[in-house]
Amino acid sequence: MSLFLLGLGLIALGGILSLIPRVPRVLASAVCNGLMILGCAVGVVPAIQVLAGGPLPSLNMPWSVPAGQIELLIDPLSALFLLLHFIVCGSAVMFGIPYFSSYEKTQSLKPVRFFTSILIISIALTFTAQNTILFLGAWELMALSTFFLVIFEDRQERVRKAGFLYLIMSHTGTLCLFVVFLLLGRQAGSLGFSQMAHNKDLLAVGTPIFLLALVGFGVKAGFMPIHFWLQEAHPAAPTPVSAIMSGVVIKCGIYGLVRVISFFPTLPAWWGIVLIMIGTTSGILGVVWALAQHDFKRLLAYHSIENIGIIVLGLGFGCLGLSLNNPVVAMLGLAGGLWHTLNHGLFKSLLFLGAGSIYHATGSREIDQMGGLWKKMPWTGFCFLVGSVAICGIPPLNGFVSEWLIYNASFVLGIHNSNFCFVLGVPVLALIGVLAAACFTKVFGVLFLGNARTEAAVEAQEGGALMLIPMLFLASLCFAIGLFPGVFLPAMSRVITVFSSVEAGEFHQVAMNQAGMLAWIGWLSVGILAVIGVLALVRRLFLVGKPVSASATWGCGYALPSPRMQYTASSYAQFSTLMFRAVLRPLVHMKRITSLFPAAGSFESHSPDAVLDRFIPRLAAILRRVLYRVRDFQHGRVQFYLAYVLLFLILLLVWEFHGVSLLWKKIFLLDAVTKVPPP
Amino acid sequence: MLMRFVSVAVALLAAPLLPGLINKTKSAFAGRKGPPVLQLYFDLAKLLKKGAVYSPVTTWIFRAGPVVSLASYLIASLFVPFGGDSFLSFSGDVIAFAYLLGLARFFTVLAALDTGSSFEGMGASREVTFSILAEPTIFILFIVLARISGSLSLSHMVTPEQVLMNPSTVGLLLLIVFSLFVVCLAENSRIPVDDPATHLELTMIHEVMVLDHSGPDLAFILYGASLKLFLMVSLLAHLLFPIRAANSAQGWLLFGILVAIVTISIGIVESAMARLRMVRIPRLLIAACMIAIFAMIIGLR
Amino acid sequence: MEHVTQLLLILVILANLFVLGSHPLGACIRAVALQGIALGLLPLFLHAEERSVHLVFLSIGMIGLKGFLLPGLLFRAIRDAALRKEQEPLIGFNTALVLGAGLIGLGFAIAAKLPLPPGTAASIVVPVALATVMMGLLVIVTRGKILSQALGYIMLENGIFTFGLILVKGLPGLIETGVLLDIFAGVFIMGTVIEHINREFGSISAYKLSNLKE
Amino acid sequence: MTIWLLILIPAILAGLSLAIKSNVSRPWVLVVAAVAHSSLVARIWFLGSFPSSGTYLLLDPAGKMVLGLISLLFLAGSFYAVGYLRRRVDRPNLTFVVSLLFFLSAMTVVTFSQHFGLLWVAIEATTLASAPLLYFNHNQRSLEATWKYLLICSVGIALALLGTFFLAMAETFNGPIENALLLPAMMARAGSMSVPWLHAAFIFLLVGYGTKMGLAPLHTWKPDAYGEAPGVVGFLLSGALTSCGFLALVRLTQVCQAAGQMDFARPLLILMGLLSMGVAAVFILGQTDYKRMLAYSSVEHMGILVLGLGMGGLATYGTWMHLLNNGLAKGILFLSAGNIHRHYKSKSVAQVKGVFHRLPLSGALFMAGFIAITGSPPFALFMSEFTILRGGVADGRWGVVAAYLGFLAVIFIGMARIVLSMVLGEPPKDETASGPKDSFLTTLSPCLLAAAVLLLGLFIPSWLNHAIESAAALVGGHS
Repeated sequence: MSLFLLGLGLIALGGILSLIPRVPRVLASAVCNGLMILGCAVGVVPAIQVLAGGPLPSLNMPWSVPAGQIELLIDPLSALFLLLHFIVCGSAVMFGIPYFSSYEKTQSLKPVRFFTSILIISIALTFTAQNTILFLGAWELMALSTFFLVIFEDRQERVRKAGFLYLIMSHTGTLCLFVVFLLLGRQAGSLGFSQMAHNKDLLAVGTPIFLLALVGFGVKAGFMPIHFWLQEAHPAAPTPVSAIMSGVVIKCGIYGLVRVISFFPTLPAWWGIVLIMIGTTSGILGVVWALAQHDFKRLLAYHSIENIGIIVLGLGFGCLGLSLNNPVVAMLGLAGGLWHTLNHGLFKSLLFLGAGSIYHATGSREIDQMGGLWKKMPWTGFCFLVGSVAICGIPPLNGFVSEWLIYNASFVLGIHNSNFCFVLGVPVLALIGVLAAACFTKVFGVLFLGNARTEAAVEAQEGGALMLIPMLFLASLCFAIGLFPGVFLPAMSRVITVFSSVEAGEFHQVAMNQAGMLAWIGWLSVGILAVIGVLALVRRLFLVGKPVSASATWGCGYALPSPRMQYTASSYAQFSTLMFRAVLRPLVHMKRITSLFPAAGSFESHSPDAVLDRFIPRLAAILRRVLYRVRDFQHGRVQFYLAYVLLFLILLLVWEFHGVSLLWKKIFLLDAVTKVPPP
Repeated sequence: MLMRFVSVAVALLAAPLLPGLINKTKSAFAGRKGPPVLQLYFDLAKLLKKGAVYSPVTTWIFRAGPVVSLASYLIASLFVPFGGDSFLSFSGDVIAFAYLLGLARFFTVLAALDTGSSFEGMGASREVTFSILAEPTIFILFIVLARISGSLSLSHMVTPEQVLMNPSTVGLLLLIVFSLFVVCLAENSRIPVDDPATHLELTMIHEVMVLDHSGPDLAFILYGASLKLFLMVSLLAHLLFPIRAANSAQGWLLFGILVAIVTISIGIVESAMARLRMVRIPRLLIAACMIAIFAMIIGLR
Repeated sequence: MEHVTQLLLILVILANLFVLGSHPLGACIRAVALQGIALGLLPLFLHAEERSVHLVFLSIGMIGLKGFLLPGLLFRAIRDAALRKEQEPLIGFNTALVLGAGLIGLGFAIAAKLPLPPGTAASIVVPVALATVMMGLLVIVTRGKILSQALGYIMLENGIFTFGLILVKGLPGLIETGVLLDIFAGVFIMGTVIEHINREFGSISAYKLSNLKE
Repeated sequence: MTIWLLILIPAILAGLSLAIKSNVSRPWVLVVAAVAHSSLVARIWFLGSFPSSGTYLLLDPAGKMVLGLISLLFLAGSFYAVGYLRRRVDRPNLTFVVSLLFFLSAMTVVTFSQHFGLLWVAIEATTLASAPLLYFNHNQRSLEATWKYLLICSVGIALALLGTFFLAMAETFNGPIENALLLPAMMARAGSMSVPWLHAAFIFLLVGYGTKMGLAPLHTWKPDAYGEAPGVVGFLLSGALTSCGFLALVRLTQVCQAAGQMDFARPLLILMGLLSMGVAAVFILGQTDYKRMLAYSSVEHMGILVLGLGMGGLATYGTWMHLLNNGLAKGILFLSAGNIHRHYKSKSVAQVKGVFHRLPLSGALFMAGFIAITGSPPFALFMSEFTILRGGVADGRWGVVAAYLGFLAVIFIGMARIVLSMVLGEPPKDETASGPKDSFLTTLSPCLLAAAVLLLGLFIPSWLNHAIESAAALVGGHS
C-alpha cells in the first residue's frame, strides 16, 4: 500500500507544485509532469504485484465524515484497472508535454496540470475505494476534473457544449449511483464494500440495484442510448485528455458495474441477457456511426462506444455463465470482457495519442484533409497501424485475444443451449469486427497512405521523442499481450475470483485449461510474425539482382490525376454506410450537376447522432413549451403572490381539518416502508 | 506428425490447380480449348523471375500487403483438414481461421489505398462492404456447425460425422453448403460477384485492388488468392460428405474427388451466370445470410 | 353581555363585507374605522366579569389607534394622492362578495373543528377572526390600489386581534406588543414605502409594480 | 451577560456609526461589530457553554448552531461589504450600515429566544431591519422588490402571529397557566395541549415562518428581493435570515414532537420541502437572470432543510449539517455573483460571458460555488445532501427519494447551463466599458468560505459533529 500511496503522493505533489505562480515554463513542465509520470510508474508496481498473486495491500483509517471510512484495498479487480490506469495516464502525461507546449503562448497550463493530477488520483481512488462515501467522492471528483480538462479550449462553442453535456450527464448518472449504493448499504447494513460482498440479502432488491447501476455506470461507460455526451466530449478535450478519457475514464463505468455485480452471490439469468442486449446495441451502432464520421477524434470516440459494447457483451456472457452455473462460459466471458477493457484502454489511448500527434502536426481533425502522412511521420504511422489492427481484433495483436475469449464464450453457450440470445454474440462480434476493419482501413488509408490532400498534410512532421516514446510503449504492450496471452491468463483468473458467485477452485481449473488454449493463440501470433518475416525475406531474395523501377500509379489511362481525386474517407465509406442509412439517416448537402457545362458541384454528408441531435431537441422543445406555461406563475404581480399564500393556507386547513391528509400521504408515498426481508 | 507436414505441403502445392480447373470448366462450357490446367504455375514462375515496378506514392505498406496476406493464408491452411486431420487443431481455432482471412483482407485493402489511385480505392471500398455481409454469414454457419459437431475446432466442425447418423440434419447441411458456397464465391471474387477475367476496372473488386502490383508481389497475390480459394473449397468439400478420414490414400482420394466437384461447380456457375450489377450483390449476400440464419434457427432447435 | 359581543362581532363581519363590496375609498376607510371601534369595545364585553384597568386601557388604545389614527392617516394619503375610488380591482365587486361569503363559511367550517375552552364567552369569536383574516387577505389580493391593500392589511390585523382577545387574560402583554409592532410594520414602514412608490412611479397602483418577473 | 453583549454591541455600534460622517470609513464599523460578535460567539462555542439570561433568553444547541452560522456569515459579509461600499461611495450608506447592524442584533435575539412571542417579535424585527437593505440602490426595481418583500413578509408574519395565538390557545386550553408560550415549559406539558389547536397553530406558523424562509409557494418575494439587493445583502438574507426562519420551524417541530404529533407534522414538512425543490427546479431551468437563479437555489435548499426536518432521524442530522453548509456555500455564490454583476453591469446571463478569463478569481469562485451548492464532492454539501438521502432510503420513503433526486438532477442541469455559459467563453471585447475587477476585500470572504466548505467536505471536526448531533437530537435526529 505504501508504494501506491507514494505514487499518489508524487502525483499530488506534481499537481500542487503546478499552482506555484511565476515558475519558468520549462521548469514547471519538467517538474510537474515528471513527478506525475514518476508517480504513475511507482503506482503501477503494487498493481502488478497483486495481479502476479502477491498479497492484497489495504488501508483502513477512520474518517470523520458521516458513514465515511478511509478504506482502500487493491484486490485483483482493482489491480487490473489500476494497471491500465497508470500505464495510460503516464503515457498521456508524457505525450502532453510537447502537445500542450504549443498552447503555452495563449493560455495558462496550470489548470491542466492541476486537474490532470486530480484526475489521476481520483481515478486511482475510485478503483481502490472500499467505502461508499469514498467511492462516490472519488467518482464525482473524477467527473469534475475531467470536465475541467474538457473545457480547456473553452472559447470554442463546440467545447462548451461538450463540457456542459458531459457535466450534466455525469452528474445525473452519479445521482443514480447514490441510490444504488444506498440500497446496497441498506440491505447490507453498512456502506462498506466488504460487508456488501457475498451478502445474500442483496438479492431482494437486486432488480432496482441492477437497473440503476446500468444507468449510473452506463452513462459514464457510454452505453447506447445514453452515450451521447461521449462523442462530443472526447473530441473536444485536448488529445492527451481524450486518451485518458477513452482509455480509463469510461472504464470506470465498467469497473463500477463489475464491482456492483460482484457483490451478488447469485445472479439472475436476465441480467446477463440484458447486458448482452446492451453490448449488442452499443457495439453495432457505435461502429456504424464511427464509419460515417470524418472527424478522426469523433470517429475514435464512437469506436469507444463500440468497444464498450464488446466489453459488456463479454461481461454479459460471463454473468450468464455464472447464473447458469457454467464455469467455462463464465470464465471465458468475464475474462474476455475484463481483458478487453485492458486491451481497449491500451490501443484506444494509443490511437488517440496518434491522432493527437497528427492534430499537433497539421492542426486539423478532418480525415479528408490528410493523406500521405506515412512518409512524413513513419513512427506515428506505425503506432497508429498497430492500434488499428489491434482495435479490429485481428491477430497477432491484443484485441484478438480478448475478442477470441468472448467469441468462445458465445460459442460454448451456443453448443449447449438453445436460446437465441446466447449465440447472438458470435455474428454480432463478427459484424462489429468487420465494420471496425472497414472503418480503420478507411482511417489509416486516408490519413497515412496515398498523396497528401492539403498543404498542412504536406508539411506535417513528427512531434518529437516525448510524443513517440509513449506511443511506442503502448504499441509494444499491444504486441506483448497479443504474442504472450498465456502469461496474462493467471492474472485474469485471479481477477475473476473477486466475484462473490465464483468458487475459486473450480475457476482456477477452468482457467488453467483455457491457458492451454490461449498459448495456442500466442503461438499463432508468433507464427504469423515469423511467416511474415520469412516471406519478406523470400520476396527480398527474389528481387535480388532484378530491376526495381519506379513509375506513377496506374491511373487506368488518365494522365493527370490530382490528390483530390483519391478516394476520401467519405467516399470510401459511402457504399457501406448506404446499407445502414435506415439507422444513420445521414444529412446530405449536394449540388447536383445538371447542365451540359456544369458549374462546380459539391457533396457533403453528416451523420448526426440519433439521440443527441434528433431525440433530445424534440424533447427539449416540448419541455420548453411546458415550462413557459409554468413560469407564468411568477408574473410579477404581488396580489397573485398573496393569493398563493391565501390558497395554500386554505388548502392546508382543509387538508388538516377535513381528512384529506390520508389520501395525500398515499399519493405521495410519504410513508416509511420497512426494510425488505430477505427471501 | 510427418504425415501432417506432407498433407499441408501437398495442399500448398495443389492450390494453384483450382483456378486452372475452373477455367478449364468454363472453356468446356464455352466450347473452347482454354488454357492448360497448370497455367497458374507457369504464371507464378514467370512473375517470380521478374523485377518489380513501384509507384513513388507507395510506401512500405504496399510492399507488405502481399506478404502479410500470403502469410495469413499459409497459417490459415494449418487449421484446415485436407486428406485427413488438419495440421493444427484446438478449441476455438475456427475464430483464428476467420480472423486470419481478416488480417489478409486488412492489408490487401491498405496496400490498395497506398497507391493513391481512385480506382483501387473504389475496389477497396467494395471489398470491405461485401465483407461486412459475408463475415457474419460465415460466423453464423460456424455456430450451426459447432452445434452439430459439438466442437469448436475447424477440422472437427467441417466433418460432423454425427450428421450421417441422423438423416434429419442432412437438409440442414445442404443449407449450410449452399450459403457457404455463395460466400465462397464472394470471398474469392468469382462470378456472379466479381469477374476475375474482365479488364474494366470499374466493375472489379479484388482485381482492381492489385492493379499496381507486379513481379514477385503479384506472384504472392495470385498464389495467395488460389490458396484462399483452395481453403474454402476444401471446407465445402468436407461438408459435402462429412466423414473424418485419417491421412490415408482413401482419404486423399475422396478429398480430391470432392474438391474437384466443388471446383467444377464453381466453373459451372461462372459459365451459367452473368456478373451481377454492383448494387445487386448485397442482395445476394443477404440472401446467403438469411439462409444461414434459417439454418441456425433449425440447428438451435 | 353575550348579545353585545355577538353584535359587535357581526359588525366586524359586516364591515368586512362592506369593504369587499364597495369602491369609494373613503367609505371603505370609514368601514374599517368602525370595525376598529367595534374591536376596541370587544374586550370590555368579552371579559365582562372582570373589569380591570388593563382591559380599559387596551380598549381605549385600540379605539384610538384603529378607529381614529390609522383611518386618519389613510385619509390623508388619499387626499395627497387625489384618489377617490378603487377603479382597478382584479375581480369584480360582486364576485368578491361571493368569495367573501365563501370565506365566512370556511371560517365557520374550520372553527367547528376547533374546540373552545370551557367558559369562553362568545362562541363565534373564532370563526369571525378566521373569516376576517382571510377576507383581509382577499382584499389585498383583489384590489389594485396600494392604499386598498393597506386597508386589507389592517383588516387582517383586526382579525388577528379579534382572536387575541380570547387570550388577553392568559397572556398579558403579548397581544399588545404583537399588534402594535405589527401595525408599526404594516402601516408605518409600508406608509414610507408607499410614499417612495408614489414619488418613483407617479402613482400608487399596484399594477405598476410588476416589472420583476420571470 | 454575554447574551446582552451580543445583542447590544451591534445596536450600540449602529448608534456610533451615526457619528461617522465619511461614507468610506463608516463601513468599517461593520467589521468591528462582526469581529466583536464573532469572537464572543467563538468563546461560547469553544467553552461549550450555554449562556442564559432569564427564562426568555437562553442558548440551546439549536440556537447555538444558528448563532454560530449567523455570526460567521456576518463576519464574512462585513469584509465584503467594506469592499463593496468602497466601490459605491457615491451612495450614502448610513442607512445601510445601521440597518445591517440592527439586522444582526435582531437575528441574535432570534437565536436566543425561548419564548414564542419573543421569537415572533425578533423575526418581525429582522424583516423591518432588512427592508432598507433591499432598497439600497434606490431605483424603481429595488423599490418594487422591497415593496413585495415587505408586503408578503408582513402578511406572513401576521399569520405567524395568529399561529402564535393559536399555540397559546392550545397551551392554555385547560385553564390559565404560568409561563405560557415558553418553550421548555411548553414541551414539559405538551402532552396536555389541545391537539386541534396545536394543529391549527402548526399550519399558521408553518405558513408564516415558511414565508420568511421562502418555501414554495410562499417564496415569491425571494427572486425579486435577491435579484435586486446587493450581493452581500442577498447573501445574508439567504444564509442567515432564512436560518432564523428555519430555527422558528425547528422550535415548532420540537413542540409537535413533545406533543407526539409528528405524524401530523411530518407529511406537511416533507410535502412543503418537495414542493419547494420542485418549484425551484422548474424556475431554475431556463432562467435568464443569474441572481434570480441564486434566489431559486435558495428556495431549493430551504426545501431540502424542511424536507430533512420532516423526515427525522438521520435525515434531520443531515439537515443540520446542511444548514451550515448551505449558508457557507451561498456566500461563495452571492458574493462572487456580486463581483460579476459589478464588473459586467448586467444580471442577464446572456450578457455575461467568459468570467474565467475576465475575473479569474470570481469566475473560479462562482464555479466552485455552483459545484458546492449542487452537492458534488469534495464539497461539504455532498455530505449533508447525501446524509439526508441516506435518511430517506433508510426509512424506505421511496417516493420522497425519487422526487428528491429528480429535482436535484433538474436543478443541476438548469444551474449548469447558466453557470457554464457565464464562466466560459469569450469575454466581451470592450474591457473599458466594464466595471471594477476583483479586489482583495471583495474576494477574501468568498475564498475563505469556499475553503471552509471544502474542508468541511473532507473533514468534520468532532466538536462540530457533536454540536450538530446535539442540535439534531432536539428534533429527533441522530447520526
